[in-house]
Amino acid sequence: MYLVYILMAIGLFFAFAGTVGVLRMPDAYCRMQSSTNIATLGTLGALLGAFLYAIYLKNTGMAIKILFIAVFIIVTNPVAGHAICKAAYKRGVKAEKLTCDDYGRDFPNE
Amino acid sequence: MKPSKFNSILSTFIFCYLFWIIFTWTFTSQELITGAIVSLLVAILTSRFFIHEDANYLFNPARFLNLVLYIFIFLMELWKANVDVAKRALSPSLPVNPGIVKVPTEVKSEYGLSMLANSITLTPGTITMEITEEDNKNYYYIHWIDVSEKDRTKAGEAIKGTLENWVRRIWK
Amino acid sequence: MTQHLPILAIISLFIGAFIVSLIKEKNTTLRNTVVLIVTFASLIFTLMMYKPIIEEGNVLTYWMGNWEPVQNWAIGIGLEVDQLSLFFGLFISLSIVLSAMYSFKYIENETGKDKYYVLFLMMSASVMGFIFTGDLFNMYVMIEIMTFASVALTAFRNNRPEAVEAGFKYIAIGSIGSSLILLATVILYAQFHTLNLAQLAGEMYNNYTVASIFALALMIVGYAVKVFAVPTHFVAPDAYMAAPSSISMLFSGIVNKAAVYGILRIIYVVYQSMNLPTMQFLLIFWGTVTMFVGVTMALAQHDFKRLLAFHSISQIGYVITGIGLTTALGITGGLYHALNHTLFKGLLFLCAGAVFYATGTTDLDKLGGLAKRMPQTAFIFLIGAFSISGIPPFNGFVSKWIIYQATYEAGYAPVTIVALLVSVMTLASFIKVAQSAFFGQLPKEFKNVEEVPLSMRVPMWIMAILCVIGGIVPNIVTKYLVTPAANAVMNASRYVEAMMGKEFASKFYNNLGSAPVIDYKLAGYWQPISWLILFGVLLLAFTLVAVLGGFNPKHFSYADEEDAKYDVFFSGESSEFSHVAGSDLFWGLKYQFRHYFDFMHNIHSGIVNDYALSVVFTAAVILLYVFTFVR
Amino acid sequence: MSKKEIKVKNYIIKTAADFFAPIGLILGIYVILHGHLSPGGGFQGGVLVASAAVLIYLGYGYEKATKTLNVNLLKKSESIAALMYSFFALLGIFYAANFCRNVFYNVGKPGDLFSSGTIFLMNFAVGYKVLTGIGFLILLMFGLLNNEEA
Amino acid sequence: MIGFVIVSILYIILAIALLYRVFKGPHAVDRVVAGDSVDILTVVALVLFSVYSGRGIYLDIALSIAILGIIGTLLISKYLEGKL
Amino acid sequence: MLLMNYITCILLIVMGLYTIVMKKNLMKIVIGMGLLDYGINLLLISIGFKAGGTAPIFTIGELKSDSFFVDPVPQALTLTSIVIGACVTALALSLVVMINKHYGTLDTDEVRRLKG
Repeated sequence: MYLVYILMAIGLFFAFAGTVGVLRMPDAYCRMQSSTNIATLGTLGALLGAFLYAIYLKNTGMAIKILFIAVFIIVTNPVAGHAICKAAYKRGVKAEKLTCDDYGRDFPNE
Repeated sequence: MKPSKFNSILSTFIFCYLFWIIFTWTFTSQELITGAIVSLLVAILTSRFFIHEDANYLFNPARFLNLVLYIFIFLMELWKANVDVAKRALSPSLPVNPGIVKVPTEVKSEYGLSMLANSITLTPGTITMEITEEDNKNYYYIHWIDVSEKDRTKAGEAIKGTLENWVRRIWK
Repeated sequence: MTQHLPILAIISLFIGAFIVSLIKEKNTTLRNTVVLIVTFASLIFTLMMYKPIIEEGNVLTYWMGNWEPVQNWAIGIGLEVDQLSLFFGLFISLSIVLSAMYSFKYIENETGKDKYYVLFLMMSASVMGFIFTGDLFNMYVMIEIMTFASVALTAFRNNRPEAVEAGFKYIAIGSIGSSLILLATVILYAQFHTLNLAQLAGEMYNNYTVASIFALALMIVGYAVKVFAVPTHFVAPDAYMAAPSSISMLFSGIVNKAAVYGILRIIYVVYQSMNLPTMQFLLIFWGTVTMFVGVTMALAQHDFKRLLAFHSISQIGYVITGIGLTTALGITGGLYHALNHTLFKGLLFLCAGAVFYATGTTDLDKLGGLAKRMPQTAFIFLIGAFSISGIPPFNGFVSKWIIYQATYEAGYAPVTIVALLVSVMTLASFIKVAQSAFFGQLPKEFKNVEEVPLSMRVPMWIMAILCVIGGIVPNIVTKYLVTPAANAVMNASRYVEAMMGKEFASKFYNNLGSAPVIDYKLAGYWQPISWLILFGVLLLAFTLVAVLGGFNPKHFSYADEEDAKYDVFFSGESSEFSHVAGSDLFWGLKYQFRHYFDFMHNIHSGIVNDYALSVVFTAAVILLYVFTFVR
Repeated sequence: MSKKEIKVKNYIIKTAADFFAPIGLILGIYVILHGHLSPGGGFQGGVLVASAAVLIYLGYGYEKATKTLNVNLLKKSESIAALMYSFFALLGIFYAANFCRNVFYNVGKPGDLFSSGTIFLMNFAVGYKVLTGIGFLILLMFGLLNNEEA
Repeated sequence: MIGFVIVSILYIILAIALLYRVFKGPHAVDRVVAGDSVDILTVVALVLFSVYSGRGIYLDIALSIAILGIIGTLLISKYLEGKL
Repeated sequence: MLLMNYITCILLIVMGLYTIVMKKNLMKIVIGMGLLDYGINLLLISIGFKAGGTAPIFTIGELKSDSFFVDPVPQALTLTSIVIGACVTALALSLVVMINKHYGTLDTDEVRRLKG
């Protein structure tokens, strides 16, 4: 039982950190980095907590579904992140003080 | 190697049927039979998309085991990276040092490439922007929140860690 | 079998729509056959309901899926057909058949014929569903499908920019209207937890709350948008003008009528013990403004179909005035005028379509002299024009006369005067159309136009004959069609009783009285037979004079020939083309009232925001009015 | 400008489309068929299935998507589905009851897949109609966009 | 098990905080990123609420959002890329 | 809590009407139509709500003896209304595309060939 609470607390913490990151980070790319933070541990924690609780209730169907929701979120989110990042770059969104920019060197924006 | 039609449909069918069972989660005969019919239809429709090279990749037990192990290792990596980024986001001075680096990789197959790319994207702090091919070698372009190494190979090791080897064990 | 008739009348059209979309576009014969069969089936199903409903006076209720009311609580969707519904249903299904027949040739050269028929049948089916349903939300759904199909049909000739523009304006304004109706439905559901019209009427009887009055106002504005009453009418001329003529006919014939039906149901059945005099004043005022603005705008138009569209608005003004009177005579007049309007306005739109089919334009400035090349169309057009402007032996006169008398009797003498004036102006504008499209000189480029094909003339002739019949034997028409419908309007308790059972309806005692069978000997000096005799005598005299006086039709010939000096309306030059164009005929009148016309032109700005603003403004005014005067 | 030839590979979105197309289809059909037992029903499931078409479009582009999904066939089957719905509704009249009557309603016990008579079939018809209709709409709109560019 | 409700409400509060970025975001990309995160947080809140109320049917909805949330983001990013 | 819903609905409806009346871009007018729809849909859903009620779907084993449903009718109505709204939006958008093709602009002040 305590494990469930701990997991949920972890999830909340990371979701909170991610939210703060999205709100605070200087440019769009760094915000994306932070948003993956939300998507991974922020959700995983809470979903695993719910999963354990569902097992504790002996509700197997529910537990399996929760697990697969977690899997789907984890699998879909990077695809979206990748697509949006690429789109941002193609769109010419300004990035703050890039240390190095291999991509811009190889694919100059016309 | 071109996958044979029957094998690809069969593996897609099993994949679909698994999901049907998960969605319904009631084991009456009606549900199971309907699910079989539906999965067969879906398998015939989508097998040409779903199967890329090898029709029975996951039926190889070693690969399957690797996949399961990979999940745990990946979770470890995830934990580390998450803590790191959370620290950065919450610290008052926002210590970021972003950049886009080009990283070579050894993975060849489509599923493997995108799996590794997704794993990289999922670990906070890095996002794959593009996969390209130069001289029969694949490269990732990765946006990295804290560029500590500008050299390609070293940066690649810092980012990919041990993940690449695991991915290569699952896919080609 | 009898109980299934309403649903069959609706579903046959829907099934026809789905079958038509399966047929290949090139297969014209099969598609036309299916359309004809389906529309005829719907007409026959509707006609079969005539005997049990109008003649025997039953009210037919039908519960979808046998979900009948439990403990006086309607839980299912019900269809209910009483005399009023059937009255509307009859002429609507008739005009659907005629329009379908007309479209076969008319639409021949367009692309996307299959889509045309699918949308056509969808629109017809939704109108039939709207008329026969007994459920508030179903009414919303049907009117929304109707708007949807109408918009798609308006934009049917999508290679013309005007059509697409009109379609967009129509959908923007129409969706505001439907949203208002939906909002009112929601509020009523929240109040009374039912959607059935009959049960709503019972629950609401003498039990009005602020919210239900709010809903009434929203509902009236919503249907007014659909009926194109004046401050919300801006989109109507655009839509009527851009749509194919067979569809314009349906717009004025059935879409408008469906909205009129909605207003009737809401005011007389659902809110039947509403504080009637104030609602009466609102509707009469609104109708009068509508008819006046419509006709004056029509005087200034120089496009055939746009002019007809403004006339349509004006005639709907008569209908609204009639049904707003709440007296038996007024409702009879309003309903009769609705029927007549469907006939003669459909006829006129079909004539416009015939002109378009033959010449490729409807601009009155370019047309002229078509009577020589298209004599039948010209003749039919004259019948329609006489009907709409209330010339005696035609049906328009009868219904207008009833409305004049009803308004005068109810103490609204100024309305009577305005209505008469509007009638005169209608005649004036149709003189303009007749003069510039069918008489005068024939332009050279239309020298080779030919009469439209038979399948287009047949519907026109049918409607023309019905117009004449409606004018010659009004007694029969009123007795067997209009009066039962008016009776059904006046006695809402029968509607409730048939739907919810006697026990539930026992709350109702206020039968407003039954509509009288109108005897035209008492009601004014309208004697159809004597007028007919007069007409015949005049015709005989004209023929005699023509024959004895050596009248030679060969004098009428083309402008570029030698003996063309009698051709021209008032000038003798044979060499020039001196046709009086449509926009010039009333320039003196227009100059005198130029401030008014300038104002009206500025209001019809063509900007969709302004149109939407006028709808919102109307809603605000009506809300204010209803809250001030209706308790 | 780079000297070496660099091939861009859109593997990520493509593989995602490959991976999720069967899952989306299965989920959609599950929602359609369990319309009487769980939230959802014909419309929602139909939309879910149609989203698989979007995924294929995203992964492979318009050409491949139209090659896989025959637009004309979609259009036809939409009308067929509507006819199916009308037929199931008319079954009520054939069984001497009213329109839309659920005629086989007492088959099976509650909770089973085939326990609701015609509602199941009607759900299926609606789902079929919606998935073909929305799929058709989506392809039509993307086709419009592609033509705009060309 | 009231803790689940509290946690799901906290998640919703985080989602509402993210709406600030959706509204303000200097570029469309920021809005999309924040919207995506809102999507995911909503799924989590839905799952937690479902577990709390013990009804599996809410999970179906969460499942659909989880699978379909990607499509909107992908479409918008394709549009921004100019390749739609 | 429910009052919040009603306020939001009215806000959405007013925003929708404002957008239709004031914005000079055809796309924004379509968005305004959508807003109007959503406001009404939200209202429709809210009126069926009962405090403590659960979703009106009967599943075996998940319901306790004291659980009760919210009103299912508004939910069905909302679904219908959403479907209709989606169709209207699709049609309006296609018309906007056509207008853009013919007129080359989306400004309502330019799209006024029919007037008077």
